[in-house]
Amino acid sequence: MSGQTAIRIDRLGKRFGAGPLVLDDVNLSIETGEFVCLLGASGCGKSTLLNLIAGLDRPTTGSIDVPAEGAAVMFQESALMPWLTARQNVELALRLRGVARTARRTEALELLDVVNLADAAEKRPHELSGGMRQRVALARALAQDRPVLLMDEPFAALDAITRDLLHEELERVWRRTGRTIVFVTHNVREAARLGQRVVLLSSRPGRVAGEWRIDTTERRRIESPEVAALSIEITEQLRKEIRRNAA
Amino acid sequence: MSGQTAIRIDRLGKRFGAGPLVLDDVNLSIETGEFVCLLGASGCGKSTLLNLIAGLDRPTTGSIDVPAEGAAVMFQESALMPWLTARQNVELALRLRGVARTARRTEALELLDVVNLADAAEKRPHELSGGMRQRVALARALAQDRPVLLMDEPFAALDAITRDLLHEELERVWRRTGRTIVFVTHNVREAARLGQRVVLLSSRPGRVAGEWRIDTTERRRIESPEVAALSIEITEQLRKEIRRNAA
Amino acid sequence: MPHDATLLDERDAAARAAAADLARTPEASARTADHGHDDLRSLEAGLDRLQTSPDRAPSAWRRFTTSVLPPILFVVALIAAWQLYVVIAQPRPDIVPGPVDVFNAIVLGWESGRLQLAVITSLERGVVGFLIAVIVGTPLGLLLAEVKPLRRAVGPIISGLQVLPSVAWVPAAILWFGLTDATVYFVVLMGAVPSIVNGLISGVEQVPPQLRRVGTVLGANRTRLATLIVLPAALPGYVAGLKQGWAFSWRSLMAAEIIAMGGTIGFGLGSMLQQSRELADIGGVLATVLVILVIGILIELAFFAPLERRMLRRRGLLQGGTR
Amino acid sequence: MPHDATLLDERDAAARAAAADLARTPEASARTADHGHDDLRSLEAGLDRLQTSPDRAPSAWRRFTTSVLPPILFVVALIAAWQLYVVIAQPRPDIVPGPVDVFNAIVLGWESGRLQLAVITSLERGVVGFLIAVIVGTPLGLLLAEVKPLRRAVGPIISGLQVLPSVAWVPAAILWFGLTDATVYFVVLMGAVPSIVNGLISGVEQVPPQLRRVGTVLGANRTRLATLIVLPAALPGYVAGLKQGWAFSWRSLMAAEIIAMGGTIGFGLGSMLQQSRELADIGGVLATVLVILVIGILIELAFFAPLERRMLRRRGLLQGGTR
Amino acid sequence: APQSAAGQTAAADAAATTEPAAELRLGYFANVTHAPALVGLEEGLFADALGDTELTTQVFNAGPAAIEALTAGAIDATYIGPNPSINTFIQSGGQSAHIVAGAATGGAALVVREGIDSAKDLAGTTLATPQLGNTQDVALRSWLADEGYETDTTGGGDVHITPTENAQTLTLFQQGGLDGAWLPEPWVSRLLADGGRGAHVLVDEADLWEDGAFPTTVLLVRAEFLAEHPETVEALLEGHVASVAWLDEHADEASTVINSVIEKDTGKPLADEVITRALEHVTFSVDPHAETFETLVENGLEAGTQKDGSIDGLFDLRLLNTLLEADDGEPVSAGGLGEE
Ligand SMILES: Nc1ncnc2c1ncn2[C@@H]1O[C@H](COP(=O)(O)OP(=O)(O)OP(=O)(O)O)[C@@H](O)[C@H]1O
Ligand SMILES: Nc1ncnc2c1ncn2[C@@H]1O[C@H](COP(=O)(O)OP(=O)(O)OP(=O)(O)O)[C@@H](O)[C@H]1O
Ligand SMILES: [Mg+2]
Ligand SMILES: [Mg+2]
Repeated sequence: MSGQTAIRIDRLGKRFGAGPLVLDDVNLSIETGEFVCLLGASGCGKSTLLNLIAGLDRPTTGSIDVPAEGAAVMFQESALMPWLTARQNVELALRLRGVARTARRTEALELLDVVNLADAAEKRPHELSGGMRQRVALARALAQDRPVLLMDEPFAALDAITRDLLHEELERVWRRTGRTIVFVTHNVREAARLGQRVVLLSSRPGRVAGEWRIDTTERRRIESPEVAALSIEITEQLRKEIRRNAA
Repeated sequence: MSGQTAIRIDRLGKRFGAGPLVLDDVNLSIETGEFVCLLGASGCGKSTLLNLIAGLDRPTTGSIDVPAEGAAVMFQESALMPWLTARQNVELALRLRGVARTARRTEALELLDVVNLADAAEKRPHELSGGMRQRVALARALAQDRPVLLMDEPFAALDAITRDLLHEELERVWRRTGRTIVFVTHNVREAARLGQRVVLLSSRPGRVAGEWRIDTTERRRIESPEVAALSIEITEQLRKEIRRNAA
Repeated sequence: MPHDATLLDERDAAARAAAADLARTPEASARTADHGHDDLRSLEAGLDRLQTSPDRAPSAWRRFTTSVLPPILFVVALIAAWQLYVVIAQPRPDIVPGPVDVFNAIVLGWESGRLQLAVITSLERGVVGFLIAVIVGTPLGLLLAEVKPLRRAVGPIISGLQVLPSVAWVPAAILWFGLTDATVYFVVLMGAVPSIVNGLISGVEQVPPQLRRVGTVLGANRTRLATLIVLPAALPGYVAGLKQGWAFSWRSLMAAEIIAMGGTIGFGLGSMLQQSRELADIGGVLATVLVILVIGILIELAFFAPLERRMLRRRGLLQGGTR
Repeated sequence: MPHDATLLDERDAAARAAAADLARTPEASARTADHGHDDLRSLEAGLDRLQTSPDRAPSAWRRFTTSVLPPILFVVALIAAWQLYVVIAQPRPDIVPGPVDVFNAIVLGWESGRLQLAVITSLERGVVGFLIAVIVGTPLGLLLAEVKPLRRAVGPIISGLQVLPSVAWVPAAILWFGLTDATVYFVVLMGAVPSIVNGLISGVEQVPPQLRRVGTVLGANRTRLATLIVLPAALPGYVAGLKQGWAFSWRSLMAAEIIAMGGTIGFGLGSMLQQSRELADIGGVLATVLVILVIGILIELAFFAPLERRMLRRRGLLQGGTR
Repeated sequence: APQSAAGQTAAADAAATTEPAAELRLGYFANVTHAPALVGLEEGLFADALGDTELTTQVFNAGPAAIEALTAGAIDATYIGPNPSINTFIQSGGQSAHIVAGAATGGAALVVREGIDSAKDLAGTTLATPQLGNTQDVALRSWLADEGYETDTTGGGDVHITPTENAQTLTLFQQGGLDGAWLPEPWVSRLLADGGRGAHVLVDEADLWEDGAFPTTVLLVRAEFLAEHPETVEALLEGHVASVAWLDEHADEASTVINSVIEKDTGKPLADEVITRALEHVTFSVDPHAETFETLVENGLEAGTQKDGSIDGLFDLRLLNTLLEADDGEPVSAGGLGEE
């Protein structure tokens, strides 16, 4: 499984209408089963890049290769359908994937159990806390059963305690399902905590400004010294990028 | 200056209407110029405690002593008046403090300069980023010129990069102005990064469940090993508290 | 670190192998597969418990005393003051009738059967007209909401039509359809359709773009996106439009009934109002105004309010949803 | 760690001393006082620059082609189709007049001076009635918004009154005031005041409680809280109420003018409409309907739309505000 | 009630406590049955009689509007039909107005389409009247009741009665939406002339009344005005009596004078044949035929268009009778319903 390329981005450029260049000459190749964190300051084009990978938008120049099955996506807002219960939200994904009506319910409940939400299956999004909503969104993304999972700052709106927990949750799911994950964040420690590889994007235009690989990803905690050390290094580079924009 | 008690909380209890006890037998004494972080899970009563200190609500039992001049408060949402510019928002605080009309403008601009926002003085809140808005709110709180500053998760809604920066900003302001600061958060690392003392509140009802004092508060960074070590310790205790609620 | 430096380390094979290992565990029976999962599970359960507080709906008695009782008391006080004034000041009964006169007028109308007839006629017309408006307005609204160039062209015109008082259509309708029920229905349609169309358009416009994107990501085609996501999401706006459409139907109906009397037009509340006016019967006029008001409020309370409340509560858009 | 354990360490004196040291620096001249402040300053500047993108207002030309041109083209096409139909199908001109006939009716009305008279009379009445409604509704709304028991009692009644079609007041008003301008103003008031009051109430209700608390924390007393914070914050709701109040004024005015004709009531657009109907002059009827529609739209475009837009833009509530 | 009492005693001690009004506001319809008003205005007879009191006029289309204006104090006196007068008197508990003179009698008929030749043919038809509860409406309802038909005020029953504006009635009759209508002049004549569809008179209201005399138009004065300015009312009556006399004397000129006022007020004159026929069927007289009013009330009650109540005191004919006596004329009777 290892070594196969899941996503290949080649000399990618993106510009909205007549606006400035948002992404410029981005080259990236992500292996199957890899957990890559995309890091960058606000407005540097992280979401744009993710949307391009997801096929929600088309590149201006360059090319993107993704698996034929496509990618599942999770956003910062859980974007659950507010009129459906947690289970029905997951079932919607199954239905759109083409799962037979009879199998949907069981599978949805199983997926909710994966994110420890079996008890909240019949609750509606507004009855769930932010962390629970994101876990439902994760279950929904898993329901799509696509080899690639794209995540756009999925934990940014959560409080720190919940976020720490969901880091563990996500790592567990990743290890268990072997998905290829591209995780967008502007939290340096989060990237250092989660990723096997951290890719730093520069701003205006977005370019790859740095890349770090983490050797041992098991038993990491956000307080681990190796995470802190890497964070200091990445922060240094990131602040350099930010300072470039002050002038 | 050291050693004087700024805030003394004595056997404090709070209950809303006929609801359950939210705060129970809270005892706390905060010295003048001290930076105390109040830490606790969601809904444990941190905001309730802060509102009681601020005088926005009255305790059910027990007593709170605060300096006669009262306290300035900062909330999670900047709560700036959307129809006023940054400068006018600060001037509003000055006006309500009783500063003469002629002096207000200069003082407001000086305060905005303290938070590095002199250039954005004439912008309205919606034209500012979240981080800039919170800095305006900080300037407004400083404009009140009260010895105590209460902050209720002021940086929780910001992205990590901005938050790290505002930590430095707040520390700088604290050192420069010598305010007594009570800072509410549920981010363990934030508490360990900022406070001279961290107070952990338990949930349902809220009680003081632990207290840590930090020796050297200078040149701390959020990635510093001593912050990480303390975080691990506090997290341990906090998770114990949370787990208590699972049953 | 220079701008284009990359720190690549190829020694991640071990971690990858471990991941692959775990991936082989079937999802369904995963309950206890992971190491430390139980710990996580209890932590998450605790946090979930802490972060969701059960909806405590206010007690029925409290709701009654805070929101039902005060207006009733106010109305009773108002009536008492009115009766007192009439008793003390003895105004001319053809200018200021007492509450008793108005009540008598209602009783009289009831006993003669005119009131029931008028209420039934008006309600029937109002409801039928409203239903026709819904049938006409819904596809029109959907069309405009989904076809953007069309919306740009027709949308402002429809909004403009909402500004036009529907009474203004009465004279034209009388010329076109004579004094027949067609006139009444035409006026009702001209009043209600723009509201319904606008409600639907704004409902669709207010669908968070994120929901559409999720739909696309989940693999929905155009039709399924519309039926499974856009339409349910636009429901609150649609219901608001329907509610407003009903208000306009009722208004327009009354206008049409008051102005277009005679011919083959049946006897509705508007006609009754106008008749009372012609007989200089102020008691009858006020009684009819009261009936019109009460019916308007009743329809809203009995039909639209619960519909809207249920929908909003399901979506947590009503006060009482915790977050 | 046991439940009540506390880890107190008293060796924070050094840090405290340092803080006290720095606190002595006067605030005003603090620009370069802190160590590393310049570094922070440049970082913050960079971040601020990155996180705020300048509002790029769409070009006037683009706004014209996307939102002004399409409805105009649509109307032109509609008129062309109508004329074509009239030319080809030759319908009876007293049932379906051509656009040319309607245009001629307008020209005729203009040349005889009746159109100007009607427009001026109606506009004057509408504006005067609306202003009275504002003068009556604003204090009433403020009172209801600020005195909670009163709001509980009277609020539902006022909302209910909004459901009552204002035409229903016309017969009663005629009985009370005869065919005089007082009748017209009464009907306009009954239509507009509830909207304005409701707008103000909901505006005040929608003031984020956080803003009130900030006001209290900043040391505002009751009066200053109301004038400096609650009122400006309630402005959007108030303006929305005013806009709706105007729409109701205009509607009610037309209803009153159409039904209450003769007497000393001046000659307004409603009267003109009714006259055209009595003369079976369908061209005149449609011409008047058109004038009523255009005036309604114009007032909204020329007065309320810019007012509302400016206010919303200042508060960043309009699309175009970045965050 | 005090006001009413004041009104009744006012005329007696008028000279002592009152003075002429500065202005008299008079209402009338631009209609053949209101000819005394039209002639009095056109020939200046009112102006002569009123002297310093300024006369302003208001034209109404229907009785209710005139009553509303009277009630609201927007006019002081009006020419009007008997039923609206009865209505306002009863509704106000006798405080609103008094009839001070008659103006016209006769001139109402049921016109029907071809194929309806007797009352038997009316079953299931739709008939129009000018207005619910007005003289013709009540007449039609009581006549139908006598013929054994049931009707009601909501348009139901064996014969459907739909009160419809006169102009609309003509259009609807032409289009076939109505089978007939009980109308006053000049609409009877207009329907006969322009209605088509074999329009003919089925019932002439004159045939239903003793002597063929029934009130069509009376002169109604606001009670307060009558109490405060009896001199002015007397002057108005003087002009009114002169008008009626003029109409009597100038029968040939009358149609031209009337038509010119109608044209002035409505923009359209009546056709010559219409006005000629109309005038043939209307009689102008200052006698209000008070004796018929009890019957009118009974009919109204039966028809359900009237509230029950006393009309005692509706008439105040003292000023009229003073004038008539001075001219050596016969006094008119209040039929026991008021002062004579
Ligand atoms: N649809 C669009 N049309 C025009 N410009 C766009 C569009 N989407 C994004 N942009 C611009 O592209 C740039 C990058 O946006 P993007 O949302 O990808 O940034 P980001 O890195 O995700 O930022 P954040 O961290 O705030 O989410 C921004 O300057 C933004 O203004
Ligand atoms: N005004 C109120 N009326 C009734 N209950 C209240 C009120 N305010 C707070 N509570 C309850 O008190 C408890 C503590 O609330 P509080 O807002 O102080 O928690 P918190 O620690 O600030 O939580 P968070 O981290 O989510 O801000 C909660 O259970 C809440 O439901
Ligand atoms: Mg983004
Ligand atoms: Mg809180």
